[in-house]
Amino acid sequence: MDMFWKFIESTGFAQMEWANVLMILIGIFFISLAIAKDYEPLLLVPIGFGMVIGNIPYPPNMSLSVYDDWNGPGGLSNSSVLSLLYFGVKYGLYPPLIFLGIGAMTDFSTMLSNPKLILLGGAAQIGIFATLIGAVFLGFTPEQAAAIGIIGGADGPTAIFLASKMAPELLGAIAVSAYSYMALVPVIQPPIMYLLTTKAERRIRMKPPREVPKLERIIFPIAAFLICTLIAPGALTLLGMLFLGNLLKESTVTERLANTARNALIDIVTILLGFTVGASTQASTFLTQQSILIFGLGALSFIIATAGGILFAKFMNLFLTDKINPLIGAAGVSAVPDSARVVQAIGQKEDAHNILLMHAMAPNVAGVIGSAIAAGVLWSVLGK
Amino acid sequence: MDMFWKFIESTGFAQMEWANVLMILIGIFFISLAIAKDYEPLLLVPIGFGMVIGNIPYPPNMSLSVYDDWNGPGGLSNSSVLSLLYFGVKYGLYPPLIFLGIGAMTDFSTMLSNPKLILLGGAAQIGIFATLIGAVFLGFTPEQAAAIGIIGGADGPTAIFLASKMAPELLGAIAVSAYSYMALVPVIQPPIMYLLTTKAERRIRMKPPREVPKLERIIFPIAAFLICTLIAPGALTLLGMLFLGNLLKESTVTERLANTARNALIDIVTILLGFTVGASTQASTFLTQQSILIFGLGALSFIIATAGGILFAKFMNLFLTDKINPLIGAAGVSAVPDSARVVQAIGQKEDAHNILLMHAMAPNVAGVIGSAIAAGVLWSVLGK
Amino acid sequence: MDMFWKFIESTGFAQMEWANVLMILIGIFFISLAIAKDYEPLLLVPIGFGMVIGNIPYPPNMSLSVYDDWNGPGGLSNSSVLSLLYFGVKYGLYPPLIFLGIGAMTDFSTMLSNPKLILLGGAAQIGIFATLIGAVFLGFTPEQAAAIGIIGGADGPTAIFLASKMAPELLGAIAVSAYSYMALVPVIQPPIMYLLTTKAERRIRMKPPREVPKLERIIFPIAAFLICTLIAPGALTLLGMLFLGNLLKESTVTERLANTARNALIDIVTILLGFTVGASTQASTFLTQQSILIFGLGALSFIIATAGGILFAKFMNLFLTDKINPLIGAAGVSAVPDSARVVQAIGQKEDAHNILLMHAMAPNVAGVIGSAIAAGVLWSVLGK
Amino acid sequence: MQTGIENIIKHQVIELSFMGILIVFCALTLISLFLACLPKVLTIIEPFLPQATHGHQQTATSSSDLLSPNEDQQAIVAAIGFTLHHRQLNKHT
Amino acid sequence: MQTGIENIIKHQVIELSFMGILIVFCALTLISLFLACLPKVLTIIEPFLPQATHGHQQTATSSSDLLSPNEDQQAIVAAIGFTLHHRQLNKHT
Amino acid sequence: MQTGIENIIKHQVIELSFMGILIVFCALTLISLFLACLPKVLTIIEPFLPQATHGHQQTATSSSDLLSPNEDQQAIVAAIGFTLHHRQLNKHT
Ligand code: NA
Ligand code: NA
Ligand code: NA
Repeated sequence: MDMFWKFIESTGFAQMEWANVLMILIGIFFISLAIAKDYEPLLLVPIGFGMVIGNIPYPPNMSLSVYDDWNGPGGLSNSSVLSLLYFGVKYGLYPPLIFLGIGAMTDFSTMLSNPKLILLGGAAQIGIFATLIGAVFLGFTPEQAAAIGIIGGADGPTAIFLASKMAPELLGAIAVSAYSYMALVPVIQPPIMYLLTTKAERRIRMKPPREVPKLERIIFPIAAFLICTLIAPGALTLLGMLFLGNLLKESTVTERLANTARNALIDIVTILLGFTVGASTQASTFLTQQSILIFGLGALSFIIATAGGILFAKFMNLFLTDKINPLIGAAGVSAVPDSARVVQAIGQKEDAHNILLMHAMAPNVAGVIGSAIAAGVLWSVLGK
Repeated sequence: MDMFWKFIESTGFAQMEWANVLMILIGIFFISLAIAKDYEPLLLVPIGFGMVIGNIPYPPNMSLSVYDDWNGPGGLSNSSVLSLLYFGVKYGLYPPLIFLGIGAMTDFSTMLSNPKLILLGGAAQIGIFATLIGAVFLGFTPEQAAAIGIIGGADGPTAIFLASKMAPELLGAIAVSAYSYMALVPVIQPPIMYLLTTKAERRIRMKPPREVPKLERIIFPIAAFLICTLIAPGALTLLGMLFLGNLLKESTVTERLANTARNALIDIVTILLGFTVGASTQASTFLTQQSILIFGLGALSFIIATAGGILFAKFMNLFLTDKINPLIGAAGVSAVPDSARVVQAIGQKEDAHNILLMHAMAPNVAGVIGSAIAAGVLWSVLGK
Repeated sequence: MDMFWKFIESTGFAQMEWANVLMILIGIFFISLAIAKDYEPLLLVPIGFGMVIGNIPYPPNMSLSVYDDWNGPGGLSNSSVLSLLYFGVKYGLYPPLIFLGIGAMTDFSTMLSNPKLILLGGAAQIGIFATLIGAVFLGFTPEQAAAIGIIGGADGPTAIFLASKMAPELLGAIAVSAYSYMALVPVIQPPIMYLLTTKAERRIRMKPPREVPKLERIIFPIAAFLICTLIAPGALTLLGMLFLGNLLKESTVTERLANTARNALIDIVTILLGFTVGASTQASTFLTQQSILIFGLGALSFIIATAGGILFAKFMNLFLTDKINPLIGAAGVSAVPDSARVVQAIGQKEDAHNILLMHAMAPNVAGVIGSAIAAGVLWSVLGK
Repeated sequence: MQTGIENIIKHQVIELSFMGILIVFCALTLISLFLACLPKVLTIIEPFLPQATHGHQQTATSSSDLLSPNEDQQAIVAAIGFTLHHRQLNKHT
Repeated sequence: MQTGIENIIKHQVIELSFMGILIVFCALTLISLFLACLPKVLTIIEPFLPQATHGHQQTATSSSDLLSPNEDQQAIVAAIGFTLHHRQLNKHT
Repeated sequence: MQTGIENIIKHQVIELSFMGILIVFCALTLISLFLACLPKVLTIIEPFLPQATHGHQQTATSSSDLLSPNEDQQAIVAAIGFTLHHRQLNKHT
């Protein structure tokens, strides 16, 4: 009967705390949101299920969570499978692999066709730095603040990569916050877009982009990589992979590699990353005051970034004869391609025949590059 | 000429022992069985070829086998490629990844359509516990006995996972035994099925399963995961991956992830697992009296499990108005989907128009869950 | 302003050296060659881009290169992503996985149909051993010389595998040299082929190969593996994977595994291997006198190998009634399938209706086996 | 060396086995009951559930490139559809 | 515990942020300028560039086995093409 | 620093190379001989070999889900077949 009681004590029912129940419900909510609303399902489903997994209580003598790793007693042979899979998050291995796949699926040609739109992808990064200041104001260390600010970059892999290097203790909260707001882009951005633009501005039509020759598309990833990393070497890993992926795609002679990078490889890494990041949100480490602050700062970051992009577009219009539709500035936050779709949807409400999607893709992908550079700068200045 | 003799001494011919020859022949026999009889070829071919690889003798100063790892002299730089690939077996990494793929390819809807059949998947687990008692009787430690008993669960990944945690020294024998009997399901089960059922019972027809709505299929993996792991937290890793895979499949918004999980990912892991498990059967560590006992106990385990499923189905029939065809109880051992096919084949011999396959799939997949729970319980009670 | 200057000092522009510029240009040249001339693009594009990545200067306090690994201060948490991906090169993990995929895509049936052509794949290995002697003559240690000699085997994975075991300090130069010459096969081989053959010889037509039954194709990988590794156990890892892949292909019951091995798996590993090997060519470690010698010896190795194959074919013709077209001896170097294509092209120049491709594939794939055996012998005799 | 019955008693494996099979059954029975109730519960709840909206079906990792295979497939399906339709027509005329 | 303004001053985060956004803009502006010039430069250089030759399009890792999918696709495209062509013909006759 | 001939003699690399190429040839010759004999041996043995049975072709990792692509392909092939057949018919009529 001893054995029976020992087992009963080991069950989850016996050890469950309300905080775990709350986290499990949040996980289920994420899954529901992904399925019902189709908000970033490729990440919210694994993250949500990971949150459920990570909050099942288990007896202290077992190794089951992402934190029961080889640094604990027993070394490797006592480390959990989840901790081994979490290796790729903890040491920043998964984000560059995802960027490889994203590079292999991203078509930069609308950006190449109208290079001035790239600046919009820079303006939206103001959200990162404003949030950084805010986070330091609230008492976070500069390293933590940098990792929190990058949420406004609206690129999950970049946020996870920087957090793993600068503030591993906040990684779970930052990752979940980043992906939550990326999923909520269709909810967060429209009010700001209406607030900062006039009806006339939203109806501006832009010239269709020109056809970009193959040679330009091949030269771009190499040249852009050199420019970015000579200025900000800290962006080398993320941008190296992003532009390698893009070169594999555009060179056409390595099509089979690009194809695997944007299918099997990115899918495998996405599952493992999403699910282990979710599983890292154990209530005991996740439900803290810091996490709540991070969520607040994350929202702020997204709002400032969106506003920054739109206002900069209006600023550029002061000097341009071919006006930019300022809505596409909002796509500079990245959250590819959701925010570009939001731009398209709002633009079409004003003028059903105005196709903004392809124009919005330019700042959208430029925003990915911009955030990676910002992460590189922050890492090289603040990193040990 | 020194060098020449040194080389001659290093060749396999010079160091070959009869035990190695025997193991190589067994490996070739496995491959032949897989190809000629189509018995579990996805595992028997890699395992069989792995047995051949693992039994080629090599000079002691070289690092070639799965056992020449980073714990030996020379550390990482002296560890063999095979030992690096064996990492995923040794630390239980491959089985959950295979379960992820299995979850993404398994259709639980016949089980959802007739939930009482789930109990048949529980009854078959009696084979695990009976064998556990038998193994302790024969002198194995309780930890070893638990790992041996799980052979009767008829799920290779579960057996390897538990063996890696509880009795790593027996892993090779347990894995080979588990997959051998899973391959031999069409040979082992029919006599027991005829012995324990009457002709009338074998002719019982069952109502066609109802169509299961999408929402039920989405809720199932989450709810089943919570129920199982709150009761048996030790099953968290295997069932977490199984149900994550199934959620990716059923949510439909993550179809591309499910697709990669059940194709590229499971294939890669299956090759690496099969081949390194095979290569771990070096004659010197494999051809022991213990291995022979394990094979005997494994057979016993399968027989008891099959009988348990059938007899429990007959027991349930005492209380049911819509009778169950007791043959489908045999599918409760899992060995998905081979044992369900055996049920179908035998059912059709008695009544050519009786389609039992879909009914048999219910206890079949329930057996996978049942074995994982059993493994979880054994791990949490007996694990250090 | 301190911070600003600190950042400026950290930029690549500030730290760039001419040697880095040179390496970046070489990388871009490799990419151009791959795209414009279609020379081994699957490797030259990732290697070329890796060379660009590996030569971006970065401040010493950051961990970015493949050499900033867990052996440095800070351990794992201070190791770069590139160093983690380079693990598979450093410990010889990637080459066998590539061989698995190559095995799963190689059709050995022309070789099975005309077994005497296998000897041509042996004769071409003379390039390996001649170069080994040359390298020792030039002052390399025997271990280094062996790794350099294997460049003449014209199999990238074999060269990287042996270099990682015998001369890790030369790995970058050897890998880049091997792939460069493999890419340049259509430039290097033709002059030698014209020099050593008469017009009449180049016009020799060979009997069409017979259809090889399935059973022979299944037995071949197992038998060939046993013969090779019982003689040279050091070839176990490479040939084990090559023949496992081929068995998965030929058994037909494991088609889905073969398919994944020759697509998703080999593509993922090819990207990671190519790109990290490229990134290991930092100017400071790569631009040495040794590297120049290695390139010279590599060229020598290819030339001798090509000549060896052709001359041995002419030697065999002395005893044969059905003459061999000596051009196909050149395909014995492997560099699959480029050198076989060169044979076909040159043969067709002399006689537009002479189809040599399928005959050339026999020594071509035999050359892969031959080089792996040579590597095994060198490793077992010279390895510690 | 002590084998047999002694070992079984000493390690309490009978109790363990009994408990084990009990827990397995307990969990599977709970799942079984849950699934038996689920359809009824859903029928009651369903009217209150939000409808799935699929306004923006693409996500970060599914750019336009990924669409091409689908478009190909649609083209194929279209061709097949037409072929079959054509066959039908031919039968009737 | 010191929060707020003091922290911001102590850690120089205003300067950091200003520098950060400046560098981001600097890099993106350079890319933008480069891309703006690229087409003109290429027009001048292009006549001097070698033409891409595709003499041996297959590489070590793409044996004949890998060709079959493409061939399949070509067959499919051919079938579709024929189907569509046929439909056109029918319309005109 | 001793280079050249001395090194070669000291490290016995001539012997090593000779042995190396010998072993490579030895292994390849054995494979060659084995393959040369194989067809004859198989002709003798074949009558005694069991026939391959493919009673249950699916395995644990190939559920019904995996079948759909194949079915798609079959449908495509059927459509192509029909199209081509149709074309033939048209030619003859
Ligand atoms: Na961004
Ligand atoms: Na089972
Ligand atoms: Na070779």
